[in-house]
Amino acid sequence: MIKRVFALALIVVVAFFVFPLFAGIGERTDLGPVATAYLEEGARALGAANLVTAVVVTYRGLDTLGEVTVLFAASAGVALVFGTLARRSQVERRRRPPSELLETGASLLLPIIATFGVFVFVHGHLTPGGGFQGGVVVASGVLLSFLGGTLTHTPHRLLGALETVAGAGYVAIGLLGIWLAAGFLDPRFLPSGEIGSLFSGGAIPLIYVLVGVKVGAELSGVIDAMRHRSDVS
Amino acid sequence: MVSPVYLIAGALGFAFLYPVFEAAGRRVGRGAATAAIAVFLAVTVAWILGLAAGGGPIVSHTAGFAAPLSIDLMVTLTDAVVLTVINTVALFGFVAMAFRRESGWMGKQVVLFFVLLVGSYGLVMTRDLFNVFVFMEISGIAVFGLLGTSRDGRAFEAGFKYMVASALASIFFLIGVAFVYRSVGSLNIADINGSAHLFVDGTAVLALVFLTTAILVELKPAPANGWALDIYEAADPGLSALLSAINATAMAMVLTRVLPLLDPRLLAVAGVAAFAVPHIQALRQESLGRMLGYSSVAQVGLVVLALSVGAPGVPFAGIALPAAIVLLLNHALAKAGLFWIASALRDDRTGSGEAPERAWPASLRGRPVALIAAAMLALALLGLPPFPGFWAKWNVVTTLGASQSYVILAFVLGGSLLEVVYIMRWLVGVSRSPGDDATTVAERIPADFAAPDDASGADADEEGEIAGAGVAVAQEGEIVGAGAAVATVAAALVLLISGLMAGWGAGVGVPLFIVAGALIAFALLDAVWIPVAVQAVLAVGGVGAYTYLLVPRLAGAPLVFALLFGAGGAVQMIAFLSGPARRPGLVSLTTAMIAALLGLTWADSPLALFVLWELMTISSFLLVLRGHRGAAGAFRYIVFSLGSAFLMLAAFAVSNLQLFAGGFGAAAPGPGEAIASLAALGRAGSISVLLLALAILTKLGSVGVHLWLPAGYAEAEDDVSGLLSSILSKAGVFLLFGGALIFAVPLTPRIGIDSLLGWIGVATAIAGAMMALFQEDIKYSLAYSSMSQVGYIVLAFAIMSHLGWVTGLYLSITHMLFKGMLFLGIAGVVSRTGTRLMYQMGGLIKRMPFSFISVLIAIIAVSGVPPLSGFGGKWLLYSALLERGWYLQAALALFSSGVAFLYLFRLIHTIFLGQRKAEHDAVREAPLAVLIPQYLFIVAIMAISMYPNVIIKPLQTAIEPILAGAVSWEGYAVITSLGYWNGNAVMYVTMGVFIAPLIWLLVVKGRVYRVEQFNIVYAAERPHTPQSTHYAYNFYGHYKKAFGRLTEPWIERFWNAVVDLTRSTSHVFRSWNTGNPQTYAFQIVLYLFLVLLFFRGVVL
Amino acid sequence: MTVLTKAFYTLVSLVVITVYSLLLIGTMARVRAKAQGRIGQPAYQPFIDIIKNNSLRTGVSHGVMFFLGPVFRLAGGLGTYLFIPVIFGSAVFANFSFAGDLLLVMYFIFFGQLGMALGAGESGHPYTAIGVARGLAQMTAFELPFALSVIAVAAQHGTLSITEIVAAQQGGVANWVAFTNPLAMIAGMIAFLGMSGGNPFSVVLAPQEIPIGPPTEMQSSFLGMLQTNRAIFNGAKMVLFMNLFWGGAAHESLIVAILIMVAKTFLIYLYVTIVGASFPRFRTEQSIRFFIGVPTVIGVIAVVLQMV
Amino acid sequence: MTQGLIILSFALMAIGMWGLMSRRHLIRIIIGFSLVDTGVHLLLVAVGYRESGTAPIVSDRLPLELLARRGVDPVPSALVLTAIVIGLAVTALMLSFAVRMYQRTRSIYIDKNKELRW
Repeated sequence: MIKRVFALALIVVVAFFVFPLFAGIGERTDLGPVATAYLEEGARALGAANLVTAVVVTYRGLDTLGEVTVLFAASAGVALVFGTLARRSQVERRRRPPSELLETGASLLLPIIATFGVFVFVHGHLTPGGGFQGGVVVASGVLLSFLGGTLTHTPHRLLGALETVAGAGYVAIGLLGIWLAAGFLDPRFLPSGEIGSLFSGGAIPLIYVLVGVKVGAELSGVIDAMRHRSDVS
Repeated sequence: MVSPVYLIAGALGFAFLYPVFEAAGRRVGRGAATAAIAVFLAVTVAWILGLAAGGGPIVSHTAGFAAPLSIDLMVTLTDAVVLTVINTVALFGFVAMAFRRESGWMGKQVVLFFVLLVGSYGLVMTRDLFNVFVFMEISGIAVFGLLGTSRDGRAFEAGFKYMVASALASIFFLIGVAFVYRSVGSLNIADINGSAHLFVDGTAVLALVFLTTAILVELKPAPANGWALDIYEAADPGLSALLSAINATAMAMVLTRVLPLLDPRLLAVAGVAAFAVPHIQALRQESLGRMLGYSSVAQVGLVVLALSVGAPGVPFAGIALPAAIVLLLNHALAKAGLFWIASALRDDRTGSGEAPERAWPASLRGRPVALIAAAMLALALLGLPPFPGFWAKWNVVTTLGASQSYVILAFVLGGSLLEVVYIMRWLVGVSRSPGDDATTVAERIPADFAAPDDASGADADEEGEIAGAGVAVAQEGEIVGAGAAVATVAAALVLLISGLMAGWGAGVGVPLFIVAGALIAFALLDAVWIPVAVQAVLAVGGVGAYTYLLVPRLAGAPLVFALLFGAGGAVQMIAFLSGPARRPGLVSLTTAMIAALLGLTWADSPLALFVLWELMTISSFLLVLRGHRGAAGAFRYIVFSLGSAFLMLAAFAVSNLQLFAGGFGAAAPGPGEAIASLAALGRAGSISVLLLALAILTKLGSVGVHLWLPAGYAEAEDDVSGLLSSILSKAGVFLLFGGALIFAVPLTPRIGIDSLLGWIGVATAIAGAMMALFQEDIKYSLAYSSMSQVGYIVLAFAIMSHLGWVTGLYLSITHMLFKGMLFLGIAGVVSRTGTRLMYQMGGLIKRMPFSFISVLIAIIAVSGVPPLSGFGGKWLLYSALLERGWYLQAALALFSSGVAFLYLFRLIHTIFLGQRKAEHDAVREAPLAVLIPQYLFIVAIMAISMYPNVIIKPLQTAIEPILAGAVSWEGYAVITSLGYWNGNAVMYVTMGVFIAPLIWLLVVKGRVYRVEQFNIVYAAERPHTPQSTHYAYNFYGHYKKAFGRLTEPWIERFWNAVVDLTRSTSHVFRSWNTGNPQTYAFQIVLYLFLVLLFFRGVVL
Repeated sequence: MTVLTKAFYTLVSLVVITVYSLLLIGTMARVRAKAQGRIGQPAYQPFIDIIKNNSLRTGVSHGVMFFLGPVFRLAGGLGTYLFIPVIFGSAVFANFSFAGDLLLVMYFIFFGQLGMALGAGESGHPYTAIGVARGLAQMTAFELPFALSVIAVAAQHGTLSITEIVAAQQGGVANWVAFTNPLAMIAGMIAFLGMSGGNPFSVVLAPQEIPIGPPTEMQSSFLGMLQTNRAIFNGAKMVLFMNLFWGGAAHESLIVAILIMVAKTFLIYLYVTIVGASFPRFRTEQSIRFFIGVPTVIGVIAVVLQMV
Repeated sequence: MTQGLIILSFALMAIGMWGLMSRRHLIRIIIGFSLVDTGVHLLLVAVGYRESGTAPIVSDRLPLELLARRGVDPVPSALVLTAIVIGLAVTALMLSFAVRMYQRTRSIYIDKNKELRW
């Protein structure tokens, strides 16, 4: 109890000191130099309609590569955390089977979700969304099929292969950027095309596809690890 | 040169592709991974070479755009060095983890390891603030994942806490980034650093507060770092090594990037807290991992502190950044190595447990490589020479002193001392003799009867005690895999070589290399099984040659001491010719110690002096540790010695290095200038002299700080004790004289430091003699005797007159002679009788007559009975004391010399006279090799006694330049203002009065029957046993009774109370780390709050 | 001065002190006996003892050190005596005082004690060790007031030379240290009681009073030497104290000077004897406590007075 | 608007912190963390806002020429994207650790899971 009082008191006191600092914050009309440069040059230079994507994949491509790495590491980590457990999931505990509603709904929705996911990452350079969002949507489909019982055995090898290929491919595209264009992760070794069309933005869609595949595979792996081993007691 | 981005792309690509390699077999995978790291290492080494050759930093723009638009990677020379060390540790660490016999890393573990590398590379190379965050998370998540595979189930709990804490840090970082971006409009760090003018309004404060807190929290600063320690405790030590070496190093580099934004005062405060607090907390750690963890967070705190020293706005910018980097790298290698040893040992005990046997870790004796590596790494971690950390620490400390940051200085040195305590306790634990339960700090008297009910075993028989003390020795096979061994040794070697190179760069090359060379050369001889006797001959020759070459370069007091160290050491080493053929490390350490002592005499700068001082301390510490039951004594010795060394360091730092200008080096200014420069410092000057005096007194074992001395001298091996007591104890004396007149600086107008020294000298003389009186163990008695004698030397020095100093030097020389003789004589006796307890001996005069004569002459000399040289010392001392007007001191010194007579008589009586025990009926005379040095010393003593002018006159000329004298000579007679002494005449008169009665007796004696043992007039009865007839045990019981409570061990009690207090303080501090992640979250927010207050100007 | 002359002077000096001291011992034994209501031995008894012991034809030895013990002892006594100038201004009785000052004398006292202790120790008799342990313990205790008083005297006169100390006391009784520096004298004279080993500080000799211990181990000529030494050593001590506190012995006429010496030392010894006859014996720790108590305080005051 | 959003985000973070520091249940603690995380994301977005701006995506309603004047700052949006994914990764790991802690001690409460301390 005393702990909670202290915690509350601390939060209040910090707030008391922090909130006055917001007083001077007004609306911005002008952006900073970097942002202005992006807005003025970015779309034309890279041929990507979605400037956020241009920033994410190209200008701050290293962040995104890191982000993929983080997810990759997290997925490996989750697998390792549960991997040290004895595989008692072999002795499948009797689990309540999914209801018919869930089962049918899942098989009905799965293709739609998968298609939507692919759409999201393929059109990442044009519309809001991108590799991550698409990958997550795909993974949610996988989760649904686990729940619905459509998928009983996880295709570990496939997931692993997808992860490896997508990850290595991403790095390879980055390196191609050095060799064929101006720098690491420079997408302009492919023609940038016309702004707004599907095949535009140089290698950006390619990168987003790889990211989407990788994220989908990794999150599926995480879901699988948690599903299989977390119920061991 | 290779673009930086390849390093990241390479590591990441390998991580992605690793499953492919492993699919081809585990060996292939491991091999490929090792090769990959080696390639990375090669790249970074190439960078160092390229950048050192010239040219600007290597920059890599990503995506083909320049910096503010895209993210830049950049490698400067510093970065290249740091990356090289990261790669080195990574290479060794990977070898250690992947090639171990059980649960070696594979699969996703290897992948995560490479991800961790990517994260660290990125942290070092990126120049974009948000990108820093990404790489922070990459390394963080890789660590979390690897934690999940620890053997210890508690790792999950630890990991959870770590995640909560690091999540908070990340959030703070993001908040900071958001506001920074709003203020500056760029995320490029160079832009941000250059936009200080934009940080004006509330958002700017928020930006800095959150950013600073986040970076600091990522560095795991005390007192908001409980979670970090849980990781170190629960994680696989191999992982802890990477965490401590790679992660912390990379994060510290991030701190250096944003340094211009940070307030150095804030860093200083944070650094001090982060350095000092964990050391206190670590004192009671019973888990090695956690203890090393505390040390790690503290070391990073030191780096933060060092960076604050170099921050802009502080007058001496530019020194401390390299120092901080060196500290960082030193710590990375040393700590990683220690963790690898911990991983190989699989023994998590530290030796600080509360249990009776104190839960000592298993001994590494018999595994020389592991032992040497452990010692080197521990010494490197503590920042002792010649390892790189020492040079950096010296730099930091002297800079702190020069900027008069005395409080910070005190914290740094105090914290370092605490670190010495717990690291050395562990080192002593792993390197103690098998069979040593590391509790021996005083003599042990076995009980008459075994006490079956007494389970504590305090008084149990010696053998039983050893068997029952829960002593463990690391067994063959407990070391897991060769990987850790390779890694550890490699780390130690890298540290050693870089440290020696740094020493060369710092200008203390030659004396340092001689010491290191001696150490290494003889260690190699040990390794190829060259017998000790051969080594000893080489060592005597080597020391002799060093001394011979040194002598022409020296003059004055240094010359006297060089001869004392060189000749005294060489002669006593002759004794090594006897004894077992294989005594690993003995000759190596002894020679190194003597070489360091000789080096002291021609050290031409405070740095050189201090380096050699520390080397001398370390080598002698290891010598003590070699002893059969030396662990506890060695522990006390090193703690007190390093405490003294740190005081000395403080003195050097405070007085801006002018201190020893009077004493050393041909080009040094004279004593007058030294005094003048001290006087210019005012109070700080006096205090630094006081600190120095305290340091020297501690090293000399003056009363109050003498606790290390008895066991330190007594528990060393028998033939080493003499070297320690006769030669090593003179190192402190040398500093007294080398410091010339600085101790004459008054502390306050009324109290002079010299008169304090004088009183302490007298008190030491009396206390040492009194304690020597009540020892049953001969070596303890002699050890206390040394303490007492050194007390006289201090007293003589403190007189600060020509005569006093001549006395001091004279006493130093004679003490070296007779204490060497006594210890060697005793070594011979102990080696023959197998006991050190005097009452168990007796009547040995007939068995060991040559030893008896040697001991007899020595005790006559020690007690100052004319006509031998000891009297000369006494006479000079009292004359000098009375001239100075120190009458009370003189009377007390006289009293003390009477007490000395008591214990000396007891010594010779209970060993050589009285009744011989039946089991000693067949003992033989001591080995010739032990007798030779003694008789060489006898010759010297006789010569000095007969012709005192031979020695006193040169001493006078040595002192003359500093203190002019009023001593005149008439033939062989010394004449002072008070009295006179003609050693030659006294000798002749004594011979006359001795020979005349002898002839008389021989004439009138009639027939004299030689009778056997027990044929005594004993109330008409024949005594039963020698045991009941030999009056020896508790010889001066009545004396003890007379002095009553005065003889109780008050000082021991005082220090015990200090230890208890420290331990409870430690517990209070560590209780702050409750183990609850919510508490840790609270602490982190509190930390944020404090930083906030700092920025709002509320604090400081 | 040739070596032969010096040797002759030394011999004279030694003979005088030996004969006188033996007589003194005999006399005092008789005085003590009278005080205790006995008749007592004749005053010449010590001479008889020495002659008898030296003419015994057999002896027993426990070893070389045992054999040398009495030699050491006597050498110690002789040496102590020979480093003290006995009669002020007399070449015959100046002995070898040119070789060293007061400090030499104080330390030479140890020489004989050490040798004797070692010699007796080799016999293996436990009581020798007990006696020595007591004696040495007590010695350190009375050394403290003694040292203080000697330092006070040395400080008072600014010299450690006995001859000069005596010289400074010439010219009248008022110049004696006993009156110019009474506290030093008191401390010194109390210490002298311990040094003499009479009651109440005679526990050292207790083991010798029953027919076992050193005197029975050391028989025949060994004992003879010890008895000789006792005489010389006693004489030396008394002369030393006379010189330090009681103005020494000085007169133009050597005979008168010797008589002065005799008178003064007789009184000093009488004082010891009277105290001894009046007090019971202390245990060792009691005497130690006694010496480091009042006499030491007096000595400290004497020294401090010299300092201010 | 910016100011309001920032205050809102800090309020959200405060609530999350309160949850993080006061709940005993591990999952609730993680939820608390997620709240704080979300607060930060909100803050990032708020920082990138410009008065009456719109998403920086070239489309019929926002032709290329108007982009520089009407588009909001794309950088914070990009940052927040990355931050979300990283937050997700951390949450996933936290959850799996929580599960393992529960499996080890059979207690989901934080105060039963603090074996390591001091």
